[in-house]
Amino acid sequence: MSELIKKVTQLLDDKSISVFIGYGKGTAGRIRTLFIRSSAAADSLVFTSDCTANLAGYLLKPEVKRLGRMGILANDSALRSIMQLASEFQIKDGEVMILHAAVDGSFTEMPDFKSVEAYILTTDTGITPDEQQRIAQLEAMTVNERWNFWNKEFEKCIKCYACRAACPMCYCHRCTTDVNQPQWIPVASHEMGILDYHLMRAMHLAGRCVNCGECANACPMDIPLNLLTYQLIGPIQSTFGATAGMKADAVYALSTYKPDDKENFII
Amino acid sequence: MQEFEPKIVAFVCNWCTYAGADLTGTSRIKYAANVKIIRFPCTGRIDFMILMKAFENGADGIIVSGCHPNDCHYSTGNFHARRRWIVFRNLMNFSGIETDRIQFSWVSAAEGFKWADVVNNTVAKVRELGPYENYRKIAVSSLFSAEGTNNE
Amino acid sequence: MSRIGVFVCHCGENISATVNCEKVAKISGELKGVEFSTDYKYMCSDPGQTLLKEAIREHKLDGVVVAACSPRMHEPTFRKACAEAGLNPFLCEMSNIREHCSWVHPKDDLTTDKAEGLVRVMVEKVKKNKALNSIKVPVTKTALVIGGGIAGIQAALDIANCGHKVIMVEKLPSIGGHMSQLSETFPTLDCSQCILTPRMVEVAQHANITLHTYSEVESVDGFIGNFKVKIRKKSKSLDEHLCTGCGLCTTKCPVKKIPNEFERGLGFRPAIYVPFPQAVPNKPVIDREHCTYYIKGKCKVCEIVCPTKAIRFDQEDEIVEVDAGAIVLATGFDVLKTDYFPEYGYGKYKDVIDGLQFERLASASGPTNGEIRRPSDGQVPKKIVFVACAGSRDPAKGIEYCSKICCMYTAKHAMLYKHKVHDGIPYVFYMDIRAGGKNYEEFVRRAIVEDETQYIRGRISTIYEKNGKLIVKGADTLLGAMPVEIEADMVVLATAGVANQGAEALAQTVHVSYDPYKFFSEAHPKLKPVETNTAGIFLAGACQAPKDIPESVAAASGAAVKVAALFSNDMLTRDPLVAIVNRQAPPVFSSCVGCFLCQSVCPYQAIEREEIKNRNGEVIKTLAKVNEGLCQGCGTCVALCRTKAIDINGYSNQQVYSEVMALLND
Amino acid sequence: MKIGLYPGCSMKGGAQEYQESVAALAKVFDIELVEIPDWNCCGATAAHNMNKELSLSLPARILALAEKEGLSDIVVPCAACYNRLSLVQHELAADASLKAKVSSIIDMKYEGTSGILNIIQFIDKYIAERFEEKVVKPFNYNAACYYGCLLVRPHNILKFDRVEDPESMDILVRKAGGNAIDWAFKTECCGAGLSVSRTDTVARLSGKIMEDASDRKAEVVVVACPMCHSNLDMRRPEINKYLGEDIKIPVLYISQVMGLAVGLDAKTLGLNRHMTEVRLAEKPVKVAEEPVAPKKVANAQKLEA
Repeated sequence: MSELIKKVTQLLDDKSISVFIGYGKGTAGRIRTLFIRSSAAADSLVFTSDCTANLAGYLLKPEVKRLGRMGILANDSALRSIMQLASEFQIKDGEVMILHAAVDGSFTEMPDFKSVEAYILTTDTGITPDEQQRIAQLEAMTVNERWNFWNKEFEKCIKCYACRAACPMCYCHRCTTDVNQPQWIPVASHEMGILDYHLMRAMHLAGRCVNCGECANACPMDIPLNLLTYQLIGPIQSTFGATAGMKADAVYALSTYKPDDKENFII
Repeated sequence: MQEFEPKIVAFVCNWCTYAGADLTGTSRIKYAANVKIIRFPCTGRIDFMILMKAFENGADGIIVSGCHPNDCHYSTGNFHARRRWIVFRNLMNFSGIETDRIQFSWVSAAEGFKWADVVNNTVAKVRELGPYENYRKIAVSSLFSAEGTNNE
Repeated sequence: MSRIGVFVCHCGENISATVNCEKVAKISGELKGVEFSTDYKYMCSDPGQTLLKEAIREHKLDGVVVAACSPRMHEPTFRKACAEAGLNPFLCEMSNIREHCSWVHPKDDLTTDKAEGLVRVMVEKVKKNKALNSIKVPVTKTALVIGGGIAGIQAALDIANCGHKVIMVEKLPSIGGHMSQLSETFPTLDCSQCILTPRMVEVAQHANITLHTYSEVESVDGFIGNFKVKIRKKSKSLDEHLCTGCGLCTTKCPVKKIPNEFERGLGFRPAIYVPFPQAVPNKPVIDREHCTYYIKGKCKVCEIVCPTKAIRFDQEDEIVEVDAGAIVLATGFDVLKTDYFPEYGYGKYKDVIDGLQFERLASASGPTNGEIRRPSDGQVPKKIVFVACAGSRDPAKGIEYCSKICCMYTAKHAMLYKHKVHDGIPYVFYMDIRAGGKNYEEFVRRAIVEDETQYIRGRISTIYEKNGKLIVKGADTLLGAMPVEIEADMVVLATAGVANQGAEALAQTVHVSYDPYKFFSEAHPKLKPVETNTAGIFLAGACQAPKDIPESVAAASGAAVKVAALFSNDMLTRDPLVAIVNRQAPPVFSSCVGCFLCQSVCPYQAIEREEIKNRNGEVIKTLAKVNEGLCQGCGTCVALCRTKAIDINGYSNQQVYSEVMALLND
Repeated sequence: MKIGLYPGCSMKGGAQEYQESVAALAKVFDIELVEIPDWNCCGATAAHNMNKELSLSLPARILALAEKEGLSDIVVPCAACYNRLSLVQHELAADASLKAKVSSIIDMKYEGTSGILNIIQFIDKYIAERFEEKVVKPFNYNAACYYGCLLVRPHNILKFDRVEDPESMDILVRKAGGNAIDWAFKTECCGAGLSVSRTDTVARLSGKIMEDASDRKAEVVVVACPMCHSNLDMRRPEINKYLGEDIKIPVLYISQVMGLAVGLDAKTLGLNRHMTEVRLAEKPVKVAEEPVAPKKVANAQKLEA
């Protein structure tokens, strides 16, 4: 812990970064995100086993970017987000100072994307057995049962867009939901608008989602949103051999093709 | 009460399937009148959201059709489309949308007969499945704003 | 509130027989935004079109829907009519109520209903149509021809003779390509040099052709009509204007024993050399890798002997920048590396050679002055085994495809051998004889009948040397795979024709697509054989697939015509049905976030990067930008774009959305 | 390190020295070879000509036994056995129902997971990289490496070496300090099973092989197959009779060559068991250069002269 603080202090002092994105104590024993801008504030940084949030999303927020060169405490999924964002030309190599936080609480500086890529290869990028099981359960259902399941879940949705705000991949300045010529996604939070929104979101994250789970965590109504995008990870891996957030110069699975891509439903 | 007539919308590419459907016409091959065709330049242009829109506006079935692989007028549009459909079909299926109601096909400009078959088979299948009640229900209950979205 | 006109065509009986056209017209007339509707027997007829034009003027229509046949049939007709009536042609759409309705459905209400539906769809679409103007792109009437082989030469001459400027780039010191290495050509057996060299000279002397030899294309930017090309002129260490090509330097050069590439290693050249006697231009270059001066820092014999003082040791590569309106790729082919079939012992045994080497042996200007002598001891071979399909048609031994030219040149080799060595016996091991082409089969028959070539249908299992002979072991599949063993003096491998080394790199430099074999891909295998998917870039000759000389020349002339057609106008007009990236007020500028996922879906490299800069010139945002010159309007990018920042004219999001709404909400 | 060993019939009979040398070599590199318990005939050449199911079941049982022992890799020195085992594994992998059927026949669980290694693959995988440091007595002789038919064919299944002109054994011989000569009969037929029934044919076929070897100044022929060995070695009198020569070139197993190089003595390697006496003249430790491919330049000189 102390060495993290030392490191950040030093980084801020020698002006190599002007803001560091890390974790701090929030109210009611919760963990919150901290934006450390002066070495004085550095010691309020914490890193405990509860610090699981993927902070990469902040790297693209204009209000954060405005503060100057950023440093970030990145967990595994944050690293993958950064790789994916890089592949979408949102972050340049060296632009951000990456400190990787391992689960055991140790920190390593990752000077460039190469080192990040090398590290990611050593990690398990899959979804948890628990998540796999929940997906399997859903897949075992009949279409109708699934329809009802999601209907029930979506009934809870209040279209607060917290999932969108939390997702590091949802960085568009103008989301499709805000497009009104034509109005693809009904604004109202009625079944139609909600279903459209979530289908659209899932489809837009297909092949880009790094299964960090921020969307589900952010949902005030506890809708298991992550399952929608997680379910697509498998097929995309098996059919196209593509996994999101592995390389900084990856080509997006849906903007490339193989002449012999396999499917069994086109006659 | 009369038999249920499924509403089917076909999204086809201009160069192969649209031309193929023209050939069906010039060869006077009959097929069910339930299908209305909307022309796109290429299957690559067909946005997944247009399929969502079709269902929520009362389509009981959808046909998406374009050039056979390697025949795309733009050389790769249908390849990209194919990937998109592989993924979207997964998503629809997982979120409980009846993928049986969407027929994807490759129909070339020379396959007038095939087009007729594709249409007739799809109409038969969807007639079997009946009206898409699931979608209808939520569409109706959302009708008010759904109207709102029609004429922005 | 739009003022749309709906015109329902009976097409004689074709539509009205099953569709109640009057009713369709009437119902459509009641649609919101429809100002005028009528039906008529033949809309496409003169009176029909006049009716349309008058209605447009009279009712001040701002949109037209013609419900008739397929737009693939008459859309141009009616759009033209609208234009003549002063209405932007792109505000006119057609409902296909014939092919898609009246012809495929019985006469009943459903059919008429469908027709109404189809009209309604188009009415809603037209409401969202925008007036568009066709795109005009200026054309630089200069063609760049890459490759100076027979294909490049033919293309260059044809284009130049149409009165257009041509810039030819050849990477070797001389043009001529593989054809200049050939001895005689099938099926006429006329001497390759004799028919080629005049063409080479013509290129060099043609007023419209600028020749850059010993040069390579560094980069290509821009698009059809407006390519910007950088050419690297490799240093020849020579002032070409001063050099008279007397050749004194080449005779005096002390380094003499460098394997001659042109002779396929069967002869020598000095360090300062002209690749072959008939070379164009006939001026030497210094091969810096072998030149004593460049290695040891002294010698300069050539400089001393040169009567015109043309040698320039300090000369550096020069980058020439040219503008071109069209590009013709004519980079030709290469022969397959022989390590695919080690059992044939190429490289291990001196007397196992490949087809091109045999061409040199048989060539009057070759290392043996046209006498067939084997490389090992210079003896005249009494038995030669020719192995066809050495690497072709067998993925395990090279490539899957048929190299196409081997059957013919192998037959030719056998003939040439027999003509030069009368008592010699040529054997040919083959899979099938593929001699499709004018006078080709007859040619092969001659090789078999008149020149007594022993054709054996079967593959070679192994070749090995035994006391000075090459033992060729194979099987004769026509005699029940009977083992055959031939004691040959020389073996000639008809190695497969493959894409040039560096073909892939060049394809990426000029942005054309290529197949798994690294041959350049044509836009359409049947109907666009000389076009590529990149507008303004054409293919000639064997860079596309193995081709013989007649085919290469034909393709070259084809490509030349395409170029000439492109150059026939000062401006090139294109349908405006292209994609566009929206623009908005700052600070957003555009809903494009610059993720460029659209870039790799574009088959035409039409998506570029546009940098938005602030007053201080700092980049504040990078957007996608569609190059109208390149975009062909497939719309794949549109469907992929998450923020709907890209849209496409003629099939815009608004248009298709309205269509679906109209189609379903009746 | 534990590796399975399937000796097959010949190792126990005519080719004892093969097994001995393999064992000795393995020992030098502390590899424990575990003979598959209760192993049976691989079916050799007979079974698959008589009865399909039998020809599948015999090797399948062997592999099943190995799996039961938890042997992930098994070395099969006999080329014929190696061929049969590999082919069966491939065939069963391709057809689940057949696989099920066979497991029911052998009444054992068969997965087809164990790796089947021929002698060369075995040496490459477990010995090669540690080999050179252990070389004490470079085997500096001109060696003709003879692969025979079963080691490299069919290529699409075995995926081992270059089918028409293999080189893996040559590479090993070079590692052992030998000079693998370039010759033409690496994969020609030796007569194989006709060894007993048609010695005349064997004499002719093997004769051509030995003739080329001796023409090219080979001092030893190196093999990796007991069948090849018996034909080239045991049938030498017939061969010499056919050729009307007296070729004395000994025939060694690759394992013996490697063994000699790491200083194992002739007895341990069973050299004394060969029919053709193994008499290798002592030589100064200087490896003759392999004749290099003629330079194009040389060609040209001839021509221009």
